Amino acid sequence: MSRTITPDSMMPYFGTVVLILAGSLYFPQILTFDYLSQQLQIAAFLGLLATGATIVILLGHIDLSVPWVLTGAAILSTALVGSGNPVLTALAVPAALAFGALIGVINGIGVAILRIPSMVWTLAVNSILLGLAVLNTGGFNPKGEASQLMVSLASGDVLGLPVSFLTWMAVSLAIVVFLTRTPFGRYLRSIGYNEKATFLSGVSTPSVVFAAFALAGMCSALGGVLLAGYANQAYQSMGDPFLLPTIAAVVIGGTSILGGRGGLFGTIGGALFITLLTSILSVMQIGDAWRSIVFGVIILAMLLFQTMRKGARS
Amino acid sequence: MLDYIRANRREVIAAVVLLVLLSLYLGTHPRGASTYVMTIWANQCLILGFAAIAQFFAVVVRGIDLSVGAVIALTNTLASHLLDGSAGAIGFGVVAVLAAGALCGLLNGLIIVFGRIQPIVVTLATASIFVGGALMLRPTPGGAVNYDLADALTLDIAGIPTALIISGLLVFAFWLPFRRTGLGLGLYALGSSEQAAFQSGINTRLIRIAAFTLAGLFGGAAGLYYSFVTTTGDAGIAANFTLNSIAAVVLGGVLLRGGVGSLIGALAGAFILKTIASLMFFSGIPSLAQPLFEGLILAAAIAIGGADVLRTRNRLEVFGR
Amino acid sequence: DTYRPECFVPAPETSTISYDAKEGPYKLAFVNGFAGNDWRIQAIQSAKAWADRPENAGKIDTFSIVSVGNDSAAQIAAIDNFIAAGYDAITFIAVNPTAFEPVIRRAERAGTILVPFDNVLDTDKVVQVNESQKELGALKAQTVMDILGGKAEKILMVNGLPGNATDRDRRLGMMSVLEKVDGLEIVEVVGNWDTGTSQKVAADALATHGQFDAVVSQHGSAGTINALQSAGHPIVPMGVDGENGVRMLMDELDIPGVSASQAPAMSAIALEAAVALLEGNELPQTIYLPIPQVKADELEAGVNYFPDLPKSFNTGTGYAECFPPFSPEEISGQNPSNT
Amino acid sequence: MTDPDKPLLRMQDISMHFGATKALNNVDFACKPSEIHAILGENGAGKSTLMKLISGVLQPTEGRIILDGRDVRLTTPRVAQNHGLVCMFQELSLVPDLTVRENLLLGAPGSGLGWLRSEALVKARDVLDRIDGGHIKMSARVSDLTLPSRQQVEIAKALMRKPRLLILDEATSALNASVVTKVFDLIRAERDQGTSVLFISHRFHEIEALADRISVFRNGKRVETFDNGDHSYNEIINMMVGQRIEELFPPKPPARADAQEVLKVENFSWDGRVMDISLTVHEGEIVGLGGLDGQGQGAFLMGLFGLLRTAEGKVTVAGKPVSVTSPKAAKQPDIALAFIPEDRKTEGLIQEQSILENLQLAAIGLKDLDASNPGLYEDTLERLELKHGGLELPVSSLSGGNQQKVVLAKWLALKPRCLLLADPTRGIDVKTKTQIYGMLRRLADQGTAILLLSTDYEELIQLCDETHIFYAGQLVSSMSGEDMTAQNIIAASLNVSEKRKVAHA
Ligand SMILES: Nc1ncnc2c1ncn2[C@@H]1O[C@H](COP(=O)(O)OP(=O)(O)OP(=O)(O)O)[C@@H](O)[C@H]1O
Ligand SMILES: Nc1ncnc2c1ncn2[C@@H]1O[C@H](COP(=O)(O)OP(=O)(O)OP(=O)(O)O)[C@@H](O)[C@H]1O
Ligand SMILES: [Mg+2]
Ligand SMILES: [Mg+2]
Repeated sequence: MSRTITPDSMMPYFGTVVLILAGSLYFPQILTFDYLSQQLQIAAFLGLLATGATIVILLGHIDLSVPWVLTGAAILSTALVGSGNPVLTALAVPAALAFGALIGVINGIGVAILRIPSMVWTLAVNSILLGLAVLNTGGFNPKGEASQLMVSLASGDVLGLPVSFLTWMAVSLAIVVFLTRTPFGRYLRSIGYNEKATFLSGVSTPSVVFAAFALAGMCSALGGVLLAGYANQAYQSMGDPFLLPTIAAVVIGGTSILGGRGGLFGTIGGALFITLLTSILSVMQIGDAWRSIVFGVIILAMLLFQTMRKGARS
Repeated sequence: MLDYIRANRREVIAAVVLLVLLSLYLGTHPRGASTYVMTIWANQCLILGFAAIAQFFAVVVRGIDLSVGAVIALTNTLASHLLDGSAGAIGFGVVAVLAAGALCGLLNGLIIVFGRIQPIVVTLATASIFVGGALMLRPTPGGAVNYDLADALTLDIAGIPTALIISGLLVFAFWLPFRRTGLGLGLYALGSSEQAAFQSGINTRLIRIAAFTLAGLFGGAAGLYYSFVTTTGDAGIAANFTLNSIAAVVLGGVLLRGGVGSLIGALAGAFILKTIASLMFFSGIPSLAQPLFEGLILAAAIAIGGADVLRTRNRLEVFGR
Repeated sequence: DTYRPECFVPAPETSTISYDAKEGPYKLAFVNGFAGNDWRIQAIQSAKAWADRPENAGKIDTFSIVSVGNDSAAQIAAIDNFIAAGYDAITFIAVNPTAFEPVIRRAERAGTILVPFDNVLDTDKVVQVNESQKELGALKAQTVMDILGGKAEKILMVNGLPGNATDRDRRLGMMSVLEKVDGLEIVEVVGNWDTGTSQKVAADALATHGQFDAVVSQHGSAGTINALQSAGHPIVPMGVDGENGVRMLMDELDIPGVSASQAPAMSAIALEAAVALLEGNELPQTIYLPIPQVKADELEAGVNYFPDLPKSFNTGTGYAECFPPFSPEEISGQNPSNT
Repeated sequence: MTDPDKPLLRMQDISMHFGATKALNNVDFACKPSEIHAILGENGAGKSTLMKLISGVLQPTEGRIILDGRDVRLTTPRVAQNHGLVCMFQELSLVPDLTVRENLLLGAPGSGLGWLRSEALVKARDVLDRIDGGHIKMSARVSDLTLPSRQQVEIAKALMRKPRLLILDEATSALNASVVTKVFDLIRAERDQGTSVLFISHRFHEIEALADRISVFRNGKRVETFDNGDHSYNEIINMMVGQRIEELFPPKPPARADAQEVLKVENFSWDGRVMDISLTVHEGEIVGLGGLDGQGQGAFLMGLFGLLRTAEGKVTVAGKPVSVTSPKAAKQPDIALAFIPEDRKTEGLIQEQSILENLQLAAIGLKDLDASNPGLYEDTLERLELKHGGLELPVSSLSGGNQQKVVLAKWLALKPRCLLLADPTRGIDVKTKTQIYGMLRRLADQGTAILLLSTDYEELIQLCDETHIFYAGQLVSSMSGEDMTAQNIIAASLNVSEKRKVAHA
């Protein structure tokens, strides 16, 4: 665990603090508990997705099927709840998670067995899921809504802290424990660095890849469940705006896009930072063009700062 | 001949897949293989073709360019301001648009090389900047492009679609000679083994910057050609092109690990991808099932390239390097 | 006078267009852009429902629908393909309003009638079907200002997708009303026509700007209402879109205001217009469909909103002035003759 | 210019530090014109580092490099090559995805980013032909070539650049004796035309045969430079390791009559590349696998470790028939195989991870084994005297020999019943070799079956109790005891052995 708290992974936390302080010069309300806890609530959606993405990126891969796994999970869970049947309602969240895991395994098969680059295989899986969602909505139009559980997961709070944030933290903690206390975590990073050597050390690398993608799929699905609970409905392409911010959150958190190096601690900071940055740019009512430019420049600046810090040291 | 096929197996598979899909498309098309139909097809294929070439130059040096779409959007919106008026102004406009693309790529390259950041991450950030620039140039779609020039480049010459002629020129007048230059060789060397390239006395920084500049240049070409086909500027086109360009190069047999593949493959991959989409027009597949079928065909086409793996006898071979 | 002006309402100062009549049955096509959102899916379903109705089915030889994604070059190619295949009329939702000049010329030469709708073109050469986006925006803004008695200090405006002409026009429509209000502070956020995003940005605006006197919003308004609710914001007048879920919330929470929408059933009107043109009728060049709107106090379950359907369902199932609106079953394609 | 006493290249007070590691420490070194200058030293002595400084891959932390009496700054390999300093690297500088022709042209003199000039290829072709590389096609992809062929191409590539100073850093490690002879002839010819040569090898007889002068390095310092022949073999070894090495190879115990069979392989075949191999390893035995590179012996080892699909045959470990389908299955306690792959850098270790993490990788996840218990590795590491700056440092901070020790320790922690070693001592210095040999012998005594693939016939003769020679996928000859002579092994490797002729007659 201590190894995951590196200077790189601290960067987004500093960035977040700077953002809050700088933003509060324009809007003192930014320093209020309400605003900040709201950011924690919203960051949880991105954070859960980024948690899954971190696992896959540590493995040296990337998962571009996040948007429609999220959407699919949201549609599935709300459809089950919408059926009105209490059993199906109770099954909504587990079913969504199972769906995420299933898609994860399909991703894993393409990547680990067929050896297709994850970047294109997950992209293809994403478009198949889109196709299924379109076909499905055309077919029977399930009446959908979020269950009480989903709503409270997304919008409830405990002692003033948003439940979504607590859920995110709980999931992160569970995964951190899983990554540090079980062979899986070691295998994951080892594969990220060097899959061949890991395989030759007697590790069943395909199962690790399956498990990693399945975990990531479950994280995306949980994100979808929460988002459906937040908006109290599911809708098509609800996941599309999340794809690139998810990757940005992971790399800003100091996880190497090449695999192996990094961890969830940084990702949490990355998700907080990206959420806050988006929010502040939004409330400052900067024009669309500038919003986009400032977003890019700040991310670039963070990354350059990370490498410059390393450069200065060596 | 057999040796050639074996050495260029990936490109050959891509070409065969393309031919099959194209004949399916022409077979289902009520109008059949006419100049008009071929022109329509070739035009949109070539736009993605340029985008795929842009992606190819990034991928061949073991990078990924997530800003391809953004560069296309930026240059397309720029073109919608510059490609109308006198012949001189238009000529300047064409050069300026291509230069703008190259400049974007150069910026990517400089940050990647001197900032020592992974290309995928750099271009993720610069994409956002370029889209911002495009939105500034065209807050909403609009502008105009000289119709005569647009027609000249998007219709046909003596019954042959201009887009196919351009594709041919790209291959024979640009790529094949380019492949015989130090730069062309250096790109592959860098992508295949940076250490070996460096120890062989190659200026790896320069080559990497050049690769991304070329990526930007071809992104600019895609934006330019997009302007000719649509005669307008639109800042909202970025997202599709980026991911499609990656899918296209993979379909065309370019390995994302760098060092393998060719511009011809990238072009073929782009043509395949667009032909898959075109197949839907007269396929008779129910409209709401079309996206699913598109996704399935894409997955199948990608998996064909991966099927090789199942034949390997040595489990270590699948790991590559 | 143009054909059926109660339905094909001419836009102010528009010209008229007619073509030589053609013998039916006709080959028709609908070229959609992106398929993966609820509105577009419903537009496809509405078009199919229209084609399945017996009074229309007899006039149709072939009816094809394709979705090409957010790429105007692909859309141009699709239209060109249908022109090349000898289709009589093509309706489409333009990915980009200015990209179709050359296609229009080619269609003209081939004798194919183009009828863009929803996202229309910046041209006067073809008949296009839409609601006036400026009017739609203005209607929402005007309604809330009327409820407030013309006075307000702070209003929240949730915009749609940046860089889109429809978004631009709706915003301009809203601004045309709001700018005239003295001392009004307008807080604009970008909701991307997406419920979740709208909810996020509205929540941020509420946390940083405090209370608003009214809210005007584009597609995705359910998110905006959710945000208001969870911030404990008092009920204020709202001008919102027409998704099922929004109307449910409006009725449930007694939110004053108006729900006015771009109806996906517009796809059917475009086909109706295309057939009218093929039959030789004269139509206005720009048709502004009557905006389907429901004032808050007129909301009624089962009539203008449907608690049994998904919240993302778009309530705009038709334009009563043109033909009986589709029933939800018709739209969801539950009838067997379904291609 | 060719004043024989005026050095071509002088390095003055050169230091090279990698973080805390002092790879070179105030080294003075000179190379005269027209001489073959051998560099000797243990693994990690700093030889490669020195070469990298000369060839512009690295820049020294301190010190001057003087060429023809003038200070030069060798900022990139390009600059060095322009000065005529050409290096054949230990990690080959060939690009795997390009063809031989393209590799030769890559960065060749006169071709920048513009049009490639292929005149110099004539020279390369000539060099290839002269060192038995006639079979290497210009259009072949380098990744399809065997390691020896690649080394041949690398030699051609270096000579094609008309070097004034040619550096060969373990350039011939994979070549067989007859090719090496031809390479040496070529190098001598170059020397006679005025080229200086720096030559690094761990094979002492090569140095003896080729060098004019010898410099010995130890711990980042040059210990001494002398003419070839001035010192005996033993003296030189002592200079290298700083202590006396009495015996390189441990004594062979006498064969035990009652020795149990530990590993038995019957009729092992795979894909037409390994055919019908049967062999047995008894308790206390080390069995060698020899032959020219790529005759199927490597594939055979991989097959035993479950790396080959569609492999056929029967394998028995400690009396129980086993079926090994993957490395994971192979390492389970009921089978307990261990495989030390040939390429330790990319297959045996994960360079970016720490030494400790690498040690644990095979053991974690195994039942009844606590991978985090340092005691599992301590014994092996102590016996092999791993030199390291801390187990938490990345394994890449170790020199090759020490990396090999980590690979061994990682697998020995699992107490394997059967150890498969693919050329474990390639490029490893004398002292480390001694330690590894001793270790292997001890393991054999304790009942571990050891299969040792080696390209070094000394090793087969001195260490192994029995040796099987592979040729074209077949086991063409098995020898033990007195039969194991250099002549017999070489003859069998080339498949001209007397025995075989008899068998066919
Ligand atoms: N890039 C590097 N980073 C860190 N340490 C290094 C680096 N290169 C070399 N070293 C260290 O410098 C020392 C000298 O290494 P060098 O490669 O010169 O040894 P060598 O004499 O060539 O050994 P060998 O006989 O195994 O080839 C070693 O301890 C090695 O670990
Ligand atoms: N650029 C580098 N970055 C990091 N480590 C390096 C680098 N170059 C060399 N090293 C490390 O320095 C050590 C010594 O290098 P060298 O290549 O000489 O090893 P070696 O002992 O010769 O290996 P072998 O015995 O396999 O030939 C190795 O551990 C190597 O990984
Ligand atoms: Mg060395
Ligand atoms: Mg060595």
